Order: sequence, then structure tokens, then C-alpha cells
Amino acid sequence: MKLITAYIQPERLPAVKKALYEREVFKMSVTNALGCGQQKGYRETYRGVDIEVNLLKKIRIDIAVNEDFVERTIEGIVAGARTGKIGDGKILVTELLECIRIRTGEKGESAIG
Amino acid sequence: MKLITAYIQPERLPAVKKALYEREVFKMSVTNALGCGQQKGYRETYRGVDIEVNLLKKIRIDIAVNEDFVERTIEGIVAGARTGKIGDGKILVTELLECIRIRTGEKGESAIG
Amino acid sequence: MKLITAYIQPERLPAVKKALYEREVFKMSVTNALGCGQQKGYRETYRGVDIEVNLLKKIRIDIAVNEDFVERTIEGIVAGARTGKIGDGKILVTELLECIRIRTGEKGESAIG
Amino acid sequence: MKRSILIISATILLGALAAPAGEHAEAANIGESMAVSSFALDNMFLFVCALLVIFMQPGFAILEAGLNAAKNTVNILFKNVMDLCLGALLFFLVGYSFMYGDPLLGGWIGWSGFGIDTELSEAAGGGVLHPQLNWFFQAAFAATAATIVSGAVAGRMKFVSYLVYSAVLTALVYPISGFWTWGGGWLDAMGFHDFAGSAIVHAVGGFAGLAGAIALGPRIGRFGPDGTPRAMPGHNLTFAALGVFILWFGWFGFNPGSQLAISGLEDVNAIAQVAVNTILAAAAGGLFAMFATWIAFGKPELTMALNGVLAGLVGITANCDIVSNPAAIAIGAIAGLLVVGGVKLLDRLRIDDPVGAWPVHGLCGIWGVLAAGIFGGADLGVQALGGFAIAAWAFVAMLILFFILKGLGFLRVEAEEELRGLDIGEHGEEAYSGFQVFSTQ
Amino acid sequence: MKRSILIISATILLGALAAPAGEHAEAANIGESMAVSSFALDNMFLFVCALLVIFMQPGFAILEAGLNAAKNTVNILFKNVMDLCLGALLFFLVGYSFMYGDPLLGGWIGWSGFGIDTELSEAAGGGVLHPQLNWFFQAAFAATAATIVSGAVAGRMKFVSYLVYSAVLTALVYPISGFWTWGGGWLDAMGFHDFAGSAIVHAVGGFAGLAGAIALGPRIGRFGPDGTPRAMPGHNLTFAALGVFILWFGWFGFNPGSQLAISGLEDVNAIAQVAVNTILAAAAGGLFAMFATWIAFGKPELTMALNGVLAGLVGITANCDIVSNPAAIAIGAIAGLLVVGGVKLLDRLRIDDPVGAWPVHGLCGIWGVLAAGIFGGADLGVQALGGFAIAAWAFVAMLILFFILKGLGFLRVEAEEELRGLDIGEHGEEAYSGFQVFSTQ
Amino acid sequence: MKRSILIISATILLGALAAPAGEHAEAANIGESMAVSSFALDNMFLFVCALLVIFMQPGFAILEAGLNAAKNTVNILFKNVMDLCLGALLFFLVGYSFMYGDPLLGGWIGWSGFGIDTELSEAAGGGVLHPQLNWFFQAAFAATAATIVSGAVAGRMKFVSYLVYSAVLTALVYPISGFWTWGGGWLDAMGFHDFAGSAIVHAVGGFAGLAGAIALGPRIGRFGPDGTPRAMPGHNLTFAALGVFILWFGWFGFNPGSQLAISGLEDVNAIAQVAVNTILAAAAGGLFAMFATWIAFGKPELTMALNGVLAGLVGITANCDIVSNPAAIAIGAIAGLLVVGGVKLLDRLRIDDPVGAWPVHGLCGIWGVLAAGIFGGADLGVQALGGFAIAAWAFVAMLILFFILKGLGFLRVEAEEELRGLDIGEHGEEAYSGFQVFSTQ
Ligand SMILES: Nc1ncnc2c1ncn2[C@@H]1O[C@H](COP(=O)(O)OP(=O)(O)O)[C@@H](O)[C@H]1O
Ligand SMILES: Nc1ncnc2c1ncn2[C@@H]1O[C@H](COP(=O)(O)OP(=O)(O)O)[C@@H](O)[C@H]1O
Ligand SMILES: Nc1ncnc2c1ncn2[C@@H]1O[C@H](COP(=O)(O)OP(=O)(O)O)[C@@H](O)[C@H]1O
Repeated sequence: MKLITAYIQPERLPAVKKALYEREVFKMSVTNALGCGQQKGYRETYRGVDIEVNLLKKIRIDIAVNEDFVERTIEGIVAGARTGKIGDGKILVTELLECIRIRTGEKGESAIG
Repeated sequence: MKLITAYIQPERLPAVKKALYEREVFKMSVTNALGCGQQKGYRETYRGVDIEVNLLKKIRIDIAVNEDFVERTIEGIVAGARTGKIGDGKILVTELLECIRIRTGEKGESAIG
Repeated sequence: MKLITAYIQPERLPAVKKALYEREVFKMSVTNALGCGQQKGYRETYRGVDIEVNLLKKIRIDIAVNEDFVERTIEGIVAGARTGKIGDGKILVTELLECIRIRTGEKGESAIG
Repeated sequence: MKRSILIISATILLGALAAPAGEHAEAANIGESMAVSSFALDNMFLFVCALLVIFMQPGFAILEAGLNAAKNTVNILFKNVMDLCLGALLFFLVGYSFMYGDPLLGGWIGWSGFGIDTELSEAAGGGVLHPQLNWFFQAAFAATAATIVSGAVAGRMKFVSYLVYSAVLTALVYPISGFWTWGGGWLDAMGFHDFAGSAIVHAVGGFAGLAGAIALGPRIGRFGPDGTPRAMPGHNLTFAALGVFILWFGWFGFNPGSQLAISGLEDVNAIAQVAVNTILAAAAGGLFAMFATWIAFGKPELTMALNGVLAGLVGITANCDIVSNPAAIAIGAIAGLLVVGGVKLLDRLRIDDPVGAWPVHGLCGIWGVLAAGIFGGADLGVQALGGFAIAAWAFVAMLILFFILKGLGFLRVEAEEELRGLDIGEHGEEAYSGFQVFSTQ
Repeated sequence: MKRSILIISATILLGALAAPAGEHAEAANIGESMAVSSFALDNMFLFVCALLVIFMQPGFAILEAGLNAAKNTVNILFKNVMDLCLGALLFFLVGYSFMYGDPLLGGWIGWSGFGIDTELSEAAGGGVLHPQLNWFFQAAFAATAATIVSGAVAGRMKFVSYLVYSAVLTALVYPISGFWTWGGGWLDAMGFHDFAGSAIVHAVGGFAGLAGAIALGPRIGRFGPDGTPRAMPGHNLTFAALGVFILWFGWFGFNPGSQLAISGLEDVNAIAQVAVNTILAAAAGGLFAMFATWIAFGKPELTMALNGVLAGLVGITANCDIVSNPAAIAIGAIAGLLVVGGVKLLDRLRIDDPVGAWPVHGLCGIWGVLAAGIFGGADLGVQALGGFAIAAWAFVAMLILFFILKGLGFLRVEAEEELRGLDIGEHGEEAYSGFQVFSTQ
Repeated sequence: MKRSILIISATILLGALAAPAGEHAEAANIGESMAVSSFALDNMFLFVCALLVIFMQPGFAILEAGLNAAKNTVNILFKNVMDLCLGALLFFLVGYSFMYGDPLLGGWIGWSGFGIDTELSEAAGGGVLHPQLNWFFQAAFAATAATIVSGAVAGRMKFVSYLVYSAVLTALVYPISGFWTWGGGWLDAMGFHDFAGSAIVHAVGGFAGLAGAIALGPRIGRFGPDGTPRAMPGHNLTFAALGVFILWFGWFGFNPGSQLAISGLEDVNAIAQVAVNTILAAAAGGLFAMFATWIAFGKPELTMALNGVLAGLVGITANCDIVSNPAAIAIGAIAGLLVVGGVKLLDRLRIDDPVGAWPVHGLCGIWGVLAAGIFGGADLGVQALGGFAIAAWAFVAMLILFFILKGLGFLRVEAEEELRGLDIGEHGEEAYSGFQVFSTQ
């Protein structure tokens, strides 16, 4: 099992969800985050004093998947999130040792879906 | 060492904290998240237009533990969070390579607690 | 590749960012979190009723790095976040299997930076 | 666009003066013009004061919203909006007639037909109130009584039940006890003194709220399994503070306006004293409630100080016309202490009144009519009787209604809906879209 | 610090009375003093009502802010602040003169020089308005018309274009159609009845807003690719509700104040009736809009009920002086239903009016002048003509302006700026620093 | 419920007229009734204006709250509530007596006993003010002066120290310099003109705030190690904008109310001019501050425009009765530019005034009294002297107090408490429970 974590532009979330649904990935967790990357920030002023805003709003998506879903999940996220502009984001993949469904106590691959 | 990540219903947080305390797990980090799973969402209307809300409020808990605490931590989360209804959530377990206490610079198993 | 996750005091964020920049770590994602650890909380009252606040505000930082950056990233976080007081926080390190840049589709080590 | 009749009458007047004959006619004209002038002045005063009282509605709305969880905000706002909508329509239809009509059933209620008069039935003059404006002022009071309750029952009551409650209170319960004093009923005959309504308005609302809080039971998680109270903090204290400031402002329509006229020398004297007593009592209430929390809990607490200000205002309402400035300060200070005690008392009794409607309006409403006896020379026995009668009436009448609704299964929402918030369950609409709001309890 | 002239004149008066001779002089003195008294009373009434109308500005500001996304809050607030700043300055410079000046160009516009008079040109008396105070009252109305639009064009219009629009509306468009009726122009000559401005103020704002919404096109994501509307919920309904309460309060300056005098018996009668009709219509509007959403969507919806209150207020504005209390309830109830229908209609037409400015002010503004015919005895044909003429003027004049701005590329912000929010793009300043706010659409 | 005395007197009057004899008596009666009428009208005007000034308190409260971090909101709200509570009680006890009592110590202070009169000491008439209402109006001014400071010292001052400061200012410092002009002291004797208190109220508050900001030092992180200023944005600009709108509204009690009477022809003329000048100066201030930021920083900034509106209001306060409409626009426009410059100046001096209390109230307060000389014909030398004397008094007196508090270790909270927020440290209560709020600086 793998844990797929993606940081995307906030306004791409609906598109990513749609792309994942089409690929039969229905489960995910979403958090909002601030990101710092190649995308340069923007400037604000407040009462005449400059503020450099270089932590930009991002959305973080976490999806636990079985091995056979890894490829299509990544592909779905890319399909939904890519605009070709700096700031589109990153996908990180880590090994998932165990997954437990709290409601039933099921473990492992069957608990993921 | 393992990193245990759980997504639970927000209103179960006090119960989960209590269950973990009883099992001598005192450290954790909590984030709020939105989740999408088997639990179906609900409908809102705004000025006569339907909104389908399928990202539901969840609480994410991260706990770094030593091997001998893994079982009881999982068991504690389940004890506190389970209601038997859809939406109770998931627990994910990943391998933790290193843990450092910033204050002292301690590393490894002794830094966790 | 490694994924470095740190929980720090909110007011240390600017210092941590500065320390990381000086060490040429420019990319990161920031989330706010609530933490429970050795730092004891504080008490509030609301209309004469006590509230024990033991989930304290923390900032979570996630940084995906290549192997040769692991040491200096950890060192930078410690440099920026350490005050020597309880509550300074923790750094967790996990194995990162894959990293994908959404914009270009690049994978692996070159996608991280 | 129009021109006033008076300029014409003034012209006529000056014309008349040109003729040496008819001096009495002249004088009569002058007298009439002056009467109209006083009439206009008094009705303008009433109009302005009525507006101030109407403006108390948003004060209540955002105070109550601010002192409750974010997840119930739409519900609370909606209840306050409907209190004014329903209140105005029902007080128009029947409430006003019940309250100020001719005595019926041995003086326990009034009646003089549906709706309200549109024309003056007497000659215009100082102290004569236009029936439409008089209704306007009184309707604002009725809506105030109704809206006090919405805070006490917040977070768990079905919206439809609330509408039923609100309709019954403004159409029936408030007008009946109102008739007893202001309508010229039996309490008025006994000399009961409640100048602007500590009991008639506030205790009615406060005790109706207590009935609601009892019938509903506490919110889930408000008391631990062993009965220890647990705080459920309000989601926006800026709104709460703004609400209290607005109420304080509106109260200067409530109290001074209850003089109902300003054109006479006595009226101005009374209004001046009432206004000063009102601000002093509120200030003392806020200050002493703050000190009480500082001593009792170790830190000065804003929400209690805000309640203290309101407690001072409620406490002075019955007696502001008959007590001295220093007495007003004393009355406010005691009210500020009472409200802190009242909140703790409810906690001990495990009654969940999220905004403190009973300590503020119920308890201090009774204190206000008693203080009229203690500091203002009114008959203390009559004051106690009147306060008790009005509070008991509101409490019992509404308790019956709430238990009927409970019996019908209409009173309280499901536990799951309560936990998720009434905004989603009752209205399918959330107050703070886009904001990340925790709802962990 | 000063003392009034009247006490002196009263002394003179009493002195004069000491001399048996000169009784006519005495009487003349009395007449004059009384005229000044009425003058003072009427101007004080106008002053108070003008303040209430000015206070509607924050009502609009926070209602519109609350009904839009958090990321556009600074922009909306700024537009509302500037409506009052620009409005006051331009209505001072030329607007007032266009609206209340001597007829020009065959009665289509007025003019009598820049600025406003500083002195009374006639003898003081009841119903005589001080020119500075009269301007003060009228300027508040002009700013109201302007500010209605800012909600309709929210979330996508360039700030600089909005300033141009606001200047043109208060300096030119509103004064011209205002002149037709209130300035004594051709509609006034035909007997068109619009007491406080359902059409002259509200329909002008509502139809100008519609022109803006059409010229701009909908916000990104407001309609799906297949045209199905998608909700973009407001970020703070507490502000929205508070805004509506403030507007409701301010409306009692708008409607009763339009009587322009209170010193005569007829004035008091009119004001009393107007005030009661105003509150009843608003209450009915809110109640019926709530019922409509309950039946149509299954749950009572707050934002629609709030719009219903405003719809009732707009609907009664033209006719509150000539309809009975029950008719006022009917007018408000129908307005409450109309506003729900109007919102759905715009959705069907794929016009994006984020706060419902057209359904509330445009549609119900027209309804108000028609209702003056249906319930108040005004000539229905003239009412329909007047409503149409005013709405068409505002719509066409502003549509031309908006398309000119569009042609110049000044009208709408870039898509990326729109998605990130106008606060960052236009002002480099965010409204809720520190709060974690989602902006996923 | 009561009836006015006037209807009776009117009846008596008419009765008297029936008798041909005693025409002088008649006339005397008429004169008396008219005097009471004027008295009632003037006192009603004062009452309404006092309410408007009291309503400025929530304006200040939410403006200051909105312009600061979320973590200090409870603290700021609490300070504003206590300014009014303490202010009313202390101004009642001694402040009013210091300010309007008989000259003492060679005319540097007044005194005439504790508390306030309850009865008229002269015959009722136009321009005669009821002592209780006069106090009511003046107390509102005192509370305004006090509350200006709370913004300047926000985010780092101990609550208990703030209470001491607030008590000293309203009980002693404000009344003393107030006595110099309004109490008939030495500045009044020199002909110093400060109609509604640009210097007496606003400069006192602004310079007291400056003293506080200096004594406290800047918030942690406000200036970089090299002294470059760093922005600490306000947490809720909707509250800030609403606060400014409320202040603007309340200012129409502040300025026109300072005429203290409306019953005479001259009074109406003055009030009309004052009201129009007030709105024009505010509008110009907002517009020019916006333009200044647009040119200087590239984007129009809301918070500065809001400050510009207030700057215009403060600037016109001293001279609104003696300048023309165009001069009012010029005064406001200059104030709007001054405020932007003042904010930058403080940044350069590394003084941290979180809401700009000194640029708005201090700097533009001085500008206001100077403008009375430049545009209004007052003696410029005397104006400069008066402005300087008042500002210096407030600054020095409060600086001493603040340094005493500092010496006692009571002035500033611990660094850790400051970082976590004063709401937790001082009050154990947070303003936005449930909302996820960042506090990274
Ligand atoms: N090495 C990293 N570690 C953690 N988060 C990252 C890393 N690189 C990028 N991110 C996240 O992805 C977001 C987009 O990155 P950015 O470099 O701007 O995009 P792109 O890869 O398209 O150039 C960042 O704002 C940040 O949240
Ligand atoms: N595969 C997954 N990846 C990430 N998060 C998940 C996954 N499955 C479930 N979740 C999280 O757990 C929550 C509860 O899941 P749900 O399927 O509704 O519960 P249950 O397992 O009891 O049916 C979801 O809202 C989501 O936040
Ligand atoms: N075992 C853990 N698992 C998850 N988060 C932890 C753990 N230990 C510490 N944390 C996070 O780090 C923060 C600081 O921990 P704390 O124990 O107070 O600091 P210190 O290690 O300096 O004593 C906590 O508030 C929590 O967010």
C-alpha cells in the first residue's frame, strides 16, 4: 500500500476531485496548507509598509491506495491539477505499512477502499 | 518507530484523547481536515441553488511512537473513535526513520516520548 | 529521498524559514496544527467555567529533500526553532519513495528542488 | 413633496392678527398651534425612541450569535430576524389589542378589535400619542421580550418550534401580563411600579427562556457525566461586544422613551434623570461584574463584564424615574454581582442557558422591580407580588407550551444534527463559508 | 459655547407684552417665534432622518461583504466607502443642481450653479427646509442609489472602473431621473407617485446593477459548462444579517423622512402611518420569502429571508403614505415572493448578481410604484410609465457606460486575479489576516 | 404611564383666553409655554446628539479590534467597554466638576462638588440645558477622549495599567485641559476657537496615545533588527470598516450637537452648515488618503482610506461652524494627506501606534485648530498656542503616568504573553473559539 500526498493550487481542487472520481478513486483527505516553492509570492502593503507574501495558499490531498491504484491516482491528480504554470505543485509517495478501518477493525488492503 | 495517522470524526476527539491518555500516550499533533469516503455528504442550498457538500469535516491525528506502543495506540484510537457508523475513519501506519527533539537535539527512541 | 516533518512553535516560523533559506532549502509546505506534548497547556475560563487548553497551537512544516540535504535541513530547523524551552517541538523523518512535479511530470530527485 | 400645514396656519394666524377684532380667536389659534407643536414634538420623541428600541434587535442577534458556536450561527440569526417579523405582524393583528384594549374577563386581558387605529381620537396636544406611533413603540417592546429567549434555547431547539414559541409569546403571553400593568389592569390598580419594563418585558423574556432551557435540557457535552459544567465558548466575542454596545445604545430609547412625552418641563426633567441613571447603572454593572470575575476566577472576564452591563441596564429599567444617581450606581453594581451569581447558580442546577438570558433578564428583572421599592419608595410588597406574578405567569405559561411541543416530538433536534450544527440540519446553510472552523465538541 | 437666539426673542416677547400698546406687534412676535419653532422642529426631523439614511451605508457595506467570498471583502468595503465619499463630493459639486435646479433642455434636467446655498431664501417656518440640510438629506439618497450596484458587480470588476461608474451615477444618472419627479420635471407633472423612491432610488440602483452584471458576465465557476448554476456562498452571514437589520433601521429615516416635515398635524399623521407601513411590509416580506424557500427548497433559508425583508422595504417605499396597514402587509408579502422568483429568474438567464441587487431593488422597486396604483389609488398607467421610464433610463445609460469601459479593457480583472481574489490583486491587502480561509473556487 | 404637563398648561392657556381681562397674563402664559417648548426641543436635540456620541464607542471598539491581531481582540474590546464604564462613573464623580466647576487655582482647574445637579437652576427656555443631560453629553465626550488611546497601546500593555490610565484621563487630565476652554478658563479668555474639540478631545487622546506608544515601545517584531518597519496586519477589516462608518455616523452628534441648541434660527443655520461641512471633510479625507496611497504604494489601500475619513472628521471638528463648504473640503483633503504622512513619520521614528491614533487624532487634531485660523478667521497665533498647550499637557501628563507604571513594572506584559496574545494571558478567554487562526508572529 502507498500513501500519496499532493500539494496543489486551491482552485484546482474541484478538477482533481473530478479526475479522481473518473478513475474510481473516491476516498481522500484534504487539508489546507501554505506552500513555498519555485512560484514566487506577491507583495501586499498594509498602512504603507511592504509585506512579502511568499507562503502561498495550497491544498494538500492525502490518499491511501493499494498498489494497483498508485499509477492511476497519480495520473488523475496530474490531469486535474496541471496548468503548466509554476506553482502547480508536487506529488509525494511514501510506503504505507498498515491501514485500519475504525468502524469495522478491518486491516490492510481491504480497509483502504 | 512508527508514525500513526488517524482521520476521525471531529466530535470524537475528546474521547480519543481520553482513551490515549488512559493508555499512556500523551503526545500527539492534531490538524483539521476535510474527508471524502464511504460516508455520503449532505446537501445545502444557497439562494435557491443546490450545493453538494461531500468533503466532510474530519480531524487528523499524528502520533510518532516506538514499536512497543504501536498496538495500544491503534487500539486506543479505535476505542475512542468507533461509533459503528460510516464515517468513523481510518488509521494509517508508516515507518518512521528518525525522530529529533528540537529542544535537546536528542534522537531516536528517546526523543519520541 | 526523505520527507522531513517538523512541529514547531508558531512564532518561530520566520526564524526557521530564514535558517532554511541560508542553507538553500527553499521549498516547503506549512500547515497549522494543534499539539500535545511535554509542554503543559494553560487554563481559560468562560463564564466562570474552567477550560483546560492542552492542545496548543503549533506549526507543521513538511519538506521533501534529497539525501544530501537531509542533514542541513534538520540542522536548519533546529537552528531556527530552538529556544531551549519545553514545547520547542519535534522533527520526524520518513522515507520518500517518489516525488513528482505536477507541472512537468518530472520524477525523482530532480523533481524535488 | 409637501409642505406642512403649520406654515399655513401661521400665515392665517398672522392674517388674523391684522384685524383688531377677534382677539380671542387669535388667542385660540395660538393655543391650538402650540398644542399641535407639542404634539409633534412628543410624537417625534416617541418615533426616535421606538427606532432605538427596534435597533436593539440586531444587538440581541449578534450578541447571541457571538456567544454560541459557529455551527449554530445561521439558526440564531434567523430566530432573531423572525422574532421581529412575526412579532410585528402578530402584535399588529391581536397583541396590541390584548394589551391595551378594554378590560375583559375581569381585567385579566384586554381587547378592542383586530389591528390598530389609524387616526387620532382626541385633539392633538402635548402628551397625546398618535395611535400608529404608539403601536410602533409598543411593538418594539414586544419583539424585545420575544428575542431574549432565543439565546437561552440556542444550539438544540427545532426552528419550527421556535417559531411557534415566538408567535405565542408576542401574540398572547407578553400582552396579557403587559395588560396587568401598562394596560391598566389589576397590578396597575395596586400601584405596581415598573417604569420601562424590568419585569413586564425582561423578566417575561428571562423566565420564558428559563422554561425553554429546562424543557430542552442541556446541550450535549455541556455537563460532564458527573455533572461538572464544561465551557462551550462563544465563537465571536467581537460580535458579542458589539451587540452589547448596540443594546446599551438602544436602551436609551427603551428607558427615556417610556416617559412617552418630552414637551413638558416635567418630561424633560424625567428624561434627563432617566438617561443619566441608565448610563450609570450600566457602567456600574459592567465594572462590578468584572471585579467579581477577577476575584472569583483570577482574571477579568469579558463575557461576564458584558453581561454585567446588561444586568445593570435591566436592573435600572423599572426604577430609573424614581431613584437618585447614586442609587442608580448601587442598583447597577448589585445587578452586576447578581448576574455572576446567577450564572453559577444555573451551572449548579445543571440548567444550560448558553447566553445567560435568565441571570441577565430574569433575575435582574426581578431585582429591578424590588429596587424600585428599596431605593425608589414604591411599596415593596406590591413590587414583590408584581414581580412574582409576572415571572410566574411567563414561566408557567411557556413551560406548558414547551412541554406540549416536547410531547409532540417537535422540541429538540436529533443528537447528530446538534453535534454537526443546526445550520446544516435546520437550514442547509453555513455562516462562515471558506473559513476553517473546528467543531470538536 | 452658545445660547440660543430664542431665549432672547422670548425675553423680547415678554418685554413687549409689558407695554399695553402694540398688541399687534406682540402677536406678530408670537407668530414669528412659533414659525421659528416649527422650522427648528422640521429641520431637526430632517437632520435625524438624514443620519438614518447615511447609516444605511454600513448596512449595505457589510451585507454585500457578508454575501461574497472572503477574498473580495476589502474590495467591496472599499467600494462602499468610496460611494459615500465620491457621492457626497459630486452631489455637492453638480448632482444636487442637476436634480433640484431650474428646468433646462425642456425639463429633462435641472441646473442652478455649482455647490449649494448656505442661507435661507424665505422666511423660517414649518415645512421650510434649510438648504444645507435639504442637500444633506438628498445626498444620502444619492449615495444609497450608487451603493446598491456594488453588490451586483462584486468579485470581478476593476476598482478603477467602479469609481468611474460611481461618479457618473451620483453626478449625472441619478440626478437626471430624480429631476423628472422630485425636481418637478415631466413625471411630476403627470402625477407620478413615488413617495420615498422605490423607482427613483432603488430601481435606478437595481437596474444599473443589472446592466453591470450583464456587461461583466458571471464570475468564473458561477455556472457550469452546461449552464447549471453553482452556489458561491457568502463568507459571513452574521455580517449579512447585521447589515439587513441596519438597513431596516435606516429605512425609518428613508420613508418617514420623505415627509420632509413633522410640525403639522398632517405631517405627524403621515409619518405615523408611513412608519407602521414600513415595518409591516418588511416583516411580511421576510416571512413570505422564508415560506417560499421552505416550500421550494425544503428548508427555510436565511439569506433569502433577509432579501425578503429588504424586498418588503423597497416595495413599500413608493406607496407607504397612501396605503392602509393591511395593504402594506400584502405589498410586503408579494415583494417577498417576487424576490425569490427574481433570484431564480436571473439564474435561469445566467446572469450573476451575487447579492440579488436586481431582484431586491430593481424588481421590487418597480413593484413599489405599481402597488401605489393598485393599493393606493394612483393612476396605474402613469405609475407603469414612470417605473418603466426610470428603470430604462438607468439601465440603458449605465449599460452604455459599462460597455465603453469594457471596450477600453478596464471593466473586468484577469481570471487569475479573480480566482485569487480582488483583495490581493486590486488592493494588496487581505481582510482576514491570520484566519485560515479556503479559496478552492 | 403619564401625560405631559403641557397639555394641561395649554388648556389653562385656552381657559385664560376665555376671559377678556388679563391679556398680559395671557401673553405671559404664552411666553412661558413657548419657552418650555424651546427648552424641550433643545434638550431633545442634546439627548439625541449625546446618544450619537455614545454610539461612537462601539465604533472605536471594533475599529481598533479589527486593526489588530486576532489574539488581542478580547483585550481591546474589554478596554473599550471599560473606558465607557469607568469614564461614566468617574466623570460623574469628579470629572465634570473639574471641567465645568468654578475656577480654582488661578483658573487652571474647576470644582463645584461631587456628582451633578439634578435640577434646573434657571427658568426653562431655549438654549437652557438640563444639567443631567448636559452631563450626559459631556460624559460621552470624555469617554471618547479616553478610548482613542486604547488603539495606540494595543497588543502589549497590561490590562490593569490600562484601567489606571483610563481612570486618570477621564477623571483628571481631560477635564483640566477641557476647563481651559469649555469651562471658561484661560484659553477661552484668549479667544481660542475649538468648536467641538479637535484639540480638546482628539488631540488629548492622540497625544496621550503617543505617550503610551513611546513609553511601551513597539510590539515584538514590529521593526526589524535594522529598524525597517514590518507590517502586522489587522485581523478583520470588515470590523474596521464598520467601525469607521459608525464613527462617521456618531460624528454627526459630536459636531452638530456642539451647537448645544436647535430652537433658534441661528442654531438651525449653524447646525445645517456644521453637518454639511462634516460630511464633506470626511469624504475629502477618505478620497485624498486613498489617492495618496495609490500614488505612493501603487495600490489603493483600504485601511489608509478609512484613516483618511477619520482624519477629515477630526480636522473639521474645531472649525466646522466658521468655514465655508469648499474650505471644509480643503481641510478634509489636507487631513487625508497628513494622516498618510503621519503614519510614515511614526514608522521612521520607530514608534509603534498600531491603529494610527496619533496621526488621526493627534496630528489632525492640531490641524483642525490651525485650520480654524487659516480658513475660519480665528487668530492663528492663539490657535497655535491653544493647540500646543493642550497637546503638550496631555502628552507630558500621561508620559509621566506611563513611566511611573513602567517603573513599577506594571506597564508591559511579558514577551511570551505578548507572542501568545493578551487574550490568553490577561483574560484567559479567546475571541474566536473554533476558528483556526494562525499566530506566526
Ligand atoms: N520539496 C518540497 N517539500 C515540500 N513541499 C514542496 C516541495 N516542493 C514543492 N512543494 C509544495 O508544492 C507547491 C508548489 O511548488 P512549486 O515549486 O511552486 O511548483 P512547481 O513544482 O510547479 O514549480 C509549493 O508551494 C509547496 O507547497
Ligand atoms: N483511502 C483513504 N485515503 C485517505 N483518507 C481516507 C481514505 N479512506 C478514508 N479516509 C478518511 O477517513 C474518513 C472516513 O472514511 P469513511 O470511508 O467515510 O469511513 P468508514 O471507513 O467508516 O466507512 C474520510 O472522510 C477520509 O478523511
Ligand atoms: N510523539 C509525538 N507524536 C506527534 N507529535 C508530537 C510528538 N511529540 C511531540 N509532538 C509535537 O511536538 C510538539 C512539542 O512537543 P513537546 O513535547 O511539548 O516539546 P519538547 O519535545 O521540546 O518537550 C507537540 O505539541 C506536538 O505537536
